Amino acid sequence: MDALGLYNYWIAIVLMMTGFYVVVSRGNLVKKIVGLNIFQTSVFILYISMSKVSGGTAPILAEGFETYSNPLPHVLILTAIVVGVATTALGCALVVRINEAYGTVEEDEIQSQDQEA
Amino acid sequence: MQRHLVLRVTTKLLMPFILLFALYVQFHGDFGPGGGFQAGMIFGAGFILYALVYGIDSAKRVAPAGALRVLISAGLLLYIGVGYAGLALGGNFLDYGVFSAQAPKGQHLGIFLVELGVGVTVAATMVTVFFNFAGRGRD
Amino acid sequence: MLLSFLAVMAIGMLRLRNLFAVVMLSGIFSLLSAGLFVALDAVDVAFTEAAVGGGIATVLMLGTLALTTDREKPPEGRLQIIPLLIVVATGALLIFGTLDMPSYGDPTAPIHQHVAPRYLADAERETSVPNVVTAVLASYRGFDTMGELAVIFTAGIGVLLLLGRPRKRRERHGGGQSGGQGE
Amino acid sequence: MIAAHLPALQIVVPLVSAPLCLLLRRGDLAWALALAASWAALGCAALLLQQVLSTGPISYQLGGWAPPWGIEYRIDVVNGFVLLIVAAIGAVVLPYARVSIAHELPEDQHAAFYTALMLCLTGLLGVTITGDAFNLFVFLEISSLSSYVLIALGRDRRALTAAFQYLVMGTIGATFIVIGVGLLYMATGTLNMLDLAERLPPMAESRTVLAAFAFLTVGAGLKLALFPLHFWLPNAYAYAPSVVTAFLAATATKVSIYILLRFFFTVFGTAYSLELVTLENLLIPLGVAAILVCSTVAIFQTNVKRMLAYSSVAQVGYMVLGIGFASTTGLTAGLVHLFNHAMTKGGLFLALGCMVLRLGSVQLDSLAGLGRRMPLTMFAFVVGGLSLIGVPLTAGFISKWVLVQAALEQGNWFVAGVVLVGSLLAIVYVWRVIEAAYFRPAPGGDPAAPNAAAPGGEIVEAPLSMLIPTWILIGASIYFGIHTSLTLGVAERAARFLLGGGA
Repeated sequence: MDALGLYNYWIAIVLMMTGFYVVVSRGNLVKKIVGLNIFQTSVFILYISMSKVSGGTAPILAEGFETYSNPLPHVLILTAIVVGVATTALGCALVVRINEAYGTVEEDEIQSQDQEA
Repeated sequence: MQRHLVLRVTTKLLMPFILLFALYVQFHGDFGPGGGFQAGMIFGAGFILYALVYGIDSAKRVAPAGALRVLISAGLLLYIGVGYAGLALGGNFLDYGVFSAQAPKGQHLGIFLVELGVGVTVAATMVTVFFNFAGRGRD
Repeated sequence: MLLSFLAVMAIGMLRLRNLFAVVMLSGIFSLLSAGLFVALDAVDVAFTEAAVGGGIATVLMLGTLALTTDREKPPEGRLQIIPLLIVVATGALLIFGTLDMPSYGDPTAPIHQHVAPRYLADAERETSVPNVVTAVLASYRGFDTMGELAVIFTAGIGVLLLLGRPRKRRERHGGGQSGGQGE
Repeated sequence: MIAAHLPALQIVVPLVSAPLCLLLRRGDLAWALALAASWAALGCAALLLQQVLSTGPISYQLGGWAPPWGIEYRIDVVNGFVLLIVAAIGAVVLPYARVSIAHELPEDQHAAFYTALMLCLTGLLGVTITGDAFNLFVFLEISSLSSYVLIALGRDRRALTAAFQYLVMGTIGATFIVIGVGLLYMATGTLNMLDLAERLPPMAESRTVLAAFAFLTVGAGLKLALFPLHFWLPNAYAYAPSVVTAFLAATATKVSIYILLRFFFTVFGTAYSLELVTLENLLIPLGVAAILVCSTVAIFQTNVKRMLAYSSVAQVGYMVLGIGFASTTGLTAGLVHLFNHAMTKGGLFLALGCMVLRLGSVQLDSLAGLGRRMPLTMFAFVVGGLSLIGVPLTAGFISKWVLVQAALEQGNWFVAGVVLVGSLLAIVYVWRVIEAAYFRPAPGGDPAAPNAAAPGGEIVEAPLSMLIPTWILIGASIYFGIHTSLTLGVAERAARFLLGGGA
């Protein structure tokens, strides 16, 4: 259990947290969606890192290969990517509608407009 | 972009290859990387390219909103239908083994069908989403 | 190496205020991670990530920018402490969690022992499909994929419901305030 | 043959109705189909619960693959009970939806609306029924995405921002759940819940498992609006279309609580959750804070929908308290409250929907004199309010009574006191509505009413198609306050099942 063996996971976690930070700290709605994307993509990297087997190859069975990487995380992440893009599409649609209704995509300006109303 | 001759011609040349590639990815997913989802994405992207170059209106003539609505549902229905077929033939839901006397063959058929369903819905959804965004232009 | 690039991208996206550049960077981020997935033997995932992250998601976000604005308002000067604390705490918890993980690439890890070997051993015989990822996706875990398709379907319906109508009839709130860019 | 496949049909019948609704295009046809599907789902749920009660847990292998390789549906007393709640609410809300939606949404959106509603129902049922940790995430996302859409359809523009906020919070929550599931998978190599439960105890010391536990708790906490994570909920409930509010308030948070229960007691096991992590030290303070803070905030709301939304967060606090006690009585209280609150809050929001139909708003001021103009609706609200407070002979009383018992069992007088204070606070906010409706004169002509739905200022009772569903739920919250054998009996069995090793 050497530190080097975990390096991959750690980078993925740092990326994840960068995305997460963008989501929670930025008031611009588009940037929030970008942040969510980074966050989710980094989670995918974490999953795929788990699936790697040293010396393995892609899990498409063929003559001459003995070790394959674990296919299950790949399957899960395929599903998760699709869910992610679906969320992005909906989020973008909402941003467009918010911009039409408020004329801005900044969270604080929206809030101040709501308080006036 | 409707007036750029180079773009128009290149797009026209590329279109068959993009669509062919999409079909290849769709049906070759059993043996190499790929499958319904990726194929649907490529198909959708190819169509979006067409719409960007030739204009939304002519793209909408190729794929009217009503047809897209039907296609979106049809893909999902195909998938669920395959599931029900498994039920009807005496297996569990989504059990493809019962489609053929030899289970592996049935499995292969089932996988082929559901991937097709995935491809149709994904492509149609992508195009619908794009049309809806593009339809709310600044004008 | 790729991972370091990814980190640079992520920081860049955090700092930049030109949203157009941010979206472009996020597209590159996706493509790079697709490259990473190839290196990690996940070809199907890489293919999808490239098509989704580099393609559709970027197009969608550019479309959104075209309909809204591509400048982010400069944030107020103060450092946002609470979000930072939350994020650092979450990250620390995750790192703490990794301490008991098996090393990267270790073939004896439990993840490679229990469920997965059967797929690799039997998938071709049981489904006559040599791409194990496809076999698991469409057959062993076919129900997940049906759910996934339903998610995409939901997104399609959602966009249809949210953007499918001409915008005029949408102005319900006094009408006047929604001056937007577009009008 | 059908009986053997009930678990699959439970999900697939509502699911298949969704694309069909879209294809039908006509709002009324789509509504009829959705109605039929939701009643079929209720039938499935009732049969399943009956089967579970008489013969024990049911396992169904999707695709015919044995778990842990394939996905398994596993129904026991606990999720059988939750399934019944969700399906019942769906079946009651749909008849109501037709008039309400016709009033609140433009004609050409109706078919797509019912599609989204059926997807949401499917997602919630799917989360409840599944025995696979990743499948849970997929169906959770179906229900979440469709509920973002449904909320955004509200008439106020604030519905859009509320939906966006919910989308961000919900996605973070779901991603946390994915991280948690991933960590568990990394530690054990399996995704099946029962299989996980078998493989986790030997690794109780593992830091990976502990991190997974934390992520799953926070992720589910975000979804169920656990006290400090509830900020998305009041706006989302306040601005969504009436039917959507009633449906989500009665089901979505309940299903999230079920997720929490399932992970705490089945996957990690009682020993781990309570002895190693000492969860009660976290849950009880959060529950208490939720009850006190949110009930107080509710008092100061002028929008009745928002008021009830805050009250929902407080009610979640009661359920969390029940889980926190981790005794049979405590869990029974939590589960019974889950059921009773679904009926009561569902009924209350439906009553509000009737008012929206006639008044166009549910600001406290616009309710003045409503007791005389819409007597049946208003009386339904009063009865629901009594159940919310926990007056004897209502369902609310039963759950609070059991909860107090659970507190006293452990000698925790403080919590018992908090439950009482919560009821007192509920009296205050319910009274504010009653006072406005019965003791203030009806405004003549009322130019302030922002809606022209009642021309000439004449406000009449809501149509029967909306009143009957409202009264079914309100009636249920009285019925189950008197006849407790069904709810208490099943909840107690479920509680014992959860604590008895979980498997």
